[in-house]
Amino acid sequence: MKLDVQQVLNWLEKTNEKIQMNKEYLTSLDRAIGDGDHGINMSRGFQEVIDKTSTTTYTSVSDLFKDVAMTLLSKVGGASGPLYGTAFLKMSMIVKNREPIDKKTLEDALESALEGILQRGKANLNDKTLVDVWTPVVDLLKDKEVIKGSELEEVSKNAMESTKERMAKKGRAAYLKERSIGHLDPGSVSSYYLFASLAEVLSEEE
Amino acid sequence: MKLDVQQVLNWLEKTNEKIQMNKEYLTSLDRAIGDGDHGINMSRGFQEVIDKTSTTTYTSVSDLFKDVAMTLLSKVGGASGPLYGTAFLKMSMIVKNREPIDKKTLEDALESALEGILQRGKANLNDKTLVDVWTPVVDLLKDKEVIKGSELEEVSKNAMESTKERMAKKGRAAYLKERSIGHLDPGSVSSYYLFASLAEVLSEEE
Amino acid sequence: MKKIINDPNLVVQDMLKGLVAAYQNSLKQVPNTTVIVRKDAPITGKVGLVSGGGSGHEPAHAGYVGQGMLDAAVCGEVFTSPTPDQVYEAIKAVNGGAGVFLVIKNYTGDVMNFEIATELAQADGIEVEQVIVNDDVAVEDSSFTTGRRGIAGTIFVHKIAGAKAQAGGSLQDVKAIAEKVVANVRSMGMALSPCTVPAAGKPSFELAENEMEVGMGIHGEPGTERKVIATADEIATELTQQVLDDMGLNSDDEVAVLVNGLGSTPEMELYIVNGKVSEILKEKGIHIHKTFVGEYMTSLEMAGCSVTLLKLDEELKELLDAESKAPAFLN
Amino acid sequence: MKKIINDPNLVVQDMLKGLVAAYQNSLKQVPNTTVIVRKDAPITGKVGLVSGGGSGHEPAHAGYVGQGMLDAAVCGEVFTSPTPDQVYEAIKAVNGGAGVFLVIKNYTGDVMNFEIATELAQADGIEVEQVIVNDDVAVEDSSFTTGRRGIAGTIFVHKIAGAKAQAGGSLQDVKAIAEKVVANVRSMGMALSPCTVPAAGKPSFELAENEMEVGMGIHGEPGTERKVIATADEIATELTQQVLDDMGLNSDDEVAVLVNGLGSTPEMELYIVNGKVSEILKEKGIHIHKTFVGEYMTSLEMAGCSVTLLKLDEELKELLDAESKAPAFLN
Ligand SMILES: Nc1ncnc2c1ncn2[C@@H]1O[C@H](COP(=O)(O)OP(=O)(O)O)[C@@H](O)[C@H]1O
Ligand SMILES: Nc1ncnc2c1ncn2[C@@H]1O[C@H](COP(=O)(O)OP(=O)(O)O)[C@@H](O)[C@H]1O
Ligand SMILES: [Mg+2]
Ligand SMILES: [Mg+2]
Ligand SMILES: [Mg+2]
Ligand SMILES: [Mg+2]
Repeated sequence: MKLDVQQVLNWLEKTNEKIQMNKEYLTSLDRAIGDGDHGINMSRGFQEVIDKTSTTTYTSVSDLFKDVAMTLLSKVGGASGPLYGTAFLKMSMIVKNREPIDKKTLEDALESALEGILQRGKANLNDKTLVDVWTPVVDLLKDKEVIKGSELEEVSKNAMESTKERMAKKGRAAYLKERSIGHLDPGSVSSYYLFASLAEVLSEEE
Repeated sequence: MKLDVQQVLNWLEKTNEKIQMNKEYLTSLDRAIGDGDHGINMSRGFQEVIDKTSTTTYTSVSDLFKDVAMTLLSKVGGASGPLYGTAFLKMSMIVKNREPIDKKTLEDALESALEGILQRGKANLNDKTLVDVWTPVVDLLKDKEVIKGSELEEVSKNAMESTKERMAKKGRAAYLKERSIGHLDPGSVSSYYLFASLAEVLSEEE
Repeated sequence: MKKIINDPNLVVQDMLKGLVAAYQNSLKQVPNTTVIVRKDAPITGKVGLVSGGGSGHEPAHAGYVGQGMLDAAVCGEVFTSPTPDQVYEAIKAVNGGAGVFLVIKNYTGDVMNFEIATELAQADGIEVEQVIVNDDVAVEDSSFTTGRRGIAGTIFVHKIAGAKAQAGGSLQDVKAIAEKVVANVRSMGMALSPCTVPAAGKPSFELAENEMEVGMGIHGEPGTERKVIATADEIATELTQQVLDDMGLNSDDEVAVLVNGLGSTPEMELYIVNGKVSEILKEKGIHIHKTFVGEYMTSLEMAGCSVTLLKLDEELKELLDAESKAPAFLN
Repeated sequence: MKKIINDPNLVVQDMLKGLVAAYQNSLKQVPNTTVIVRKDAPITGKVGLVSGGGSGHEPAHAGYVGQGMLDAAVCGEVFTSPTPDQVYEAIKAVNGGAGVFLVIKNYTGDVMNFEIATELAQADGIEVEQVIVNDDVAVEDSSFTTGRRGIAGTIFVHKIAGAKAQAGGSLQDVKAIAEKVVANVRSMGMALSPCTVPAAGKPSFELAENEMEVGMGIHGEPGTERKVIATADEIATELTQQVLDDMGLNSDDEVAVLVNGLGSTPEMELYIVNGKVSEILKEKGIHIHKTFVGEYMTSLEMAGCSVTLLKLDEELKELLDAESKAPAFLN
């Protein structure tokens, strides 16, 4: 596999489409166990990402990731803004001078992104946050020699769905304790959209 | 006809019963073109009247009317409190030393009460206030040599119903201008209960 | 109807208990009445200022009792004028020998009940004067009818007459300045949703999801007109324009602005309205001396707002800016 | 959803316009930001105090900007923590050389965004310290989870840290006193009805006509428990008792009380609640130094209230009573 600027733009666009299409859905998930703004936050942020990246010419994925990071950091707010922003910032640093991105670079980038998320948010695995999706995705990349779109889709989807049965320990849903069980974690769903979109890009290439 | 303390107590009790039974109705009339408290105000006031007069021994109707006046003045509030209070205060003054009350004394008492209402409230006939009920009642008494319960009931009822088609010029309903047309005036309905109760007392005696 | 209350018939009594507990250092209740007075009342030689009306308009009126504003507030049942005996108690409690001044909002009930109290007090030899506030331009100004209502503009009467009395003004001085405020203050309101009187248990009126009521009073009475809901800018423009039309302000005139919330409208929305109000005034060259945004005269949990303008001169400005220690109008 | 707004996506921007217009003599907006600062910021030699969070809690936080309280408030989207760049702008705007102090409510988003801003400012050589407010006893105090939320008690942190900074306290002094307030302040809230975020257009949760939500936050999040609606006295007792259980106050201790309205609860009802709160405290021999009743930290048009107690000593009392010229906390 190889990811160049064009393919990453494609990834971002697919992610944005899913988020815009599911804005209401994400918001309603957050309404159940949070404060009902995750869809609004993510749609505002990713629309800005597309507005920015579609009007800028990039010569490297690193620069592109950096713009994504800064846009998310300054337009999303809430808990998800700094987390997604940090993730893309870390990826920007890792992929620098390693372009186009191969499987190992992607693995390193996502691993570094997850570390950033963990450091920033201080959540543990199974706290019912987007960490619960990022962790198995990184594990998948580490486990496999080659990464298939369909596998990535499946793993991230299962991970997202598994948040339903958990009790939240971090984020707003934690205030609900037992009452948080039985609801999907909104941030895990938006992370699933991110990885499902990446999976589509990978599949197109396969 | 003759009205003594016992009959006036009877009159007050019948009035109170009608008001308590129609508390919601009076309030809903006031909700349509006023501030939705006429039933609450009248029921609070007349309950206090009964509480007071049923536990006091009266030797004159004048004293009884005075207690009714003071109770209404201090318990009803709003526009109806001072008006009904003033009416009973005037009646108390007129009937003094003219007991038991004969037809002429009743006529003088109600006329003086109406004058008090007009002076206090500065409404004119057909302004869609309780004056529209008191005026024809006083006129009836002045016109007739003897006063029949059924006539009193009929005149006060018609007068009350006639307020429906008028546009309010005084009281809260006046703010609604044309929109006040088509609704009964709540104070006219409570005044109708007062006179319908008096009519019943007169009929019992006939 | 959902309310944080105990007995719907005891809301006024319960409220006064909590109010006095909150401001025990500055306010007291006249025993066995619904009258709230300054703790140091009566003040010898100072004109006593009394206002009041039905309850449900909090912080009006008890929140405006304090040094520099009212000496007493008489609290009636919810949306029901207080009775004459209560007003009479207030007059007696604040009479410091320099006379007592009544601020009455122009509602038939208030006018009559305060008038009877005046008669009672005058019979005792207490000098009593009054002003009748009628700032609501939504209602026709006519001598053939009840005339205009008193709404949020009343706050400015409390503030300015209060400052005058505090500064040692005579009863006639206080009356003169109160009349000056009344002559220069105009308001207009609107609502998005009704309110529910606790003892009634039902909303005062019904509005569809796309409707608003323009020309609202503060008692849950229907407004003067029902319309399709508009944007904040349109609402602000309509209210301000109606007030301006009635005032005839000129460029370079100075005003105080009050954007008043009726109960459940978030302060965020009141600020949005104020943004447009101030823009309109600026365009007309009218100078804004001071702006007040918040809940000053409410109608229980009604959603909506009113816009009040007070035309100022040097005298009114000075009195408006004078110190006040009333809990709801610290200045 | 009925709101007095223009574009649901522009409510914060429109609000700030109206806010600055209202308080143009004392506040200004940092151009092209959602940061409101004292007009005289930065003040050389004074610690700059910055708070902020999502909008929709008005008068928090911009209403607390003013002499004796905050130097800046950063206004995020409705119920959404402001972004690091905005917080960074605020820090720069109030940095008078004595360092900048951040008051952060304990929400994951706020903590992370403020932290990133701190890193940016520190890279510029600005000294930055912070306190994290977590007064909500409805939530478990645990280091394994997000922990307790910051709610209405935050106002006392603003007031007291603000007074300390105004009095010339160093960055470490301000941090120490803020931590002292946080250690001594506890709150608990409840709601009768949800609120609607303008851009979402739907209520945050649903409650039946006979239900209330106990342990409410201030973002329309569901509370910790749903119950059958109770009387004001029962509600006041439950909230106060939970706060007391967590504080361990003794007879003769002194407190400040804040009965805070969440948006659409009439002030009348807040006073009814306060009546019971003060009765409970009196019974326990706890002395009430000062009581605040009103809307200090709202959740748009949510109906409900919270009870906050702050345990006082002489130092805290003096700072609480110190002058403040913030529009929403004139003292
Ligand atoms: N400490 C944390 N670590 C990782 N992810 C978190 C943490 N706190 C919250 N999240 C994620 O953020 C999501 C909520 O984002 P959003 O609704 O945009 O922000 P907010 O909670 O501030 O309203 C949650 O669903 C969760 O996945
Ligand atoms: N000026 C007036 N003269 C005579 N009756 C009046 C006047 N104003 C109001 N009323 C009567 O009072 C009634 C309203 O009483 P109520 O609802 O108890 O008081 P309020 O209007 O103060 O709420 C009206 O229906 C009307 O009959
Ligand atoms: Mg959220
Ligand atoms: Mg009425
Ligand atoms: Mg009334
Ligand atoms: Mg949020």
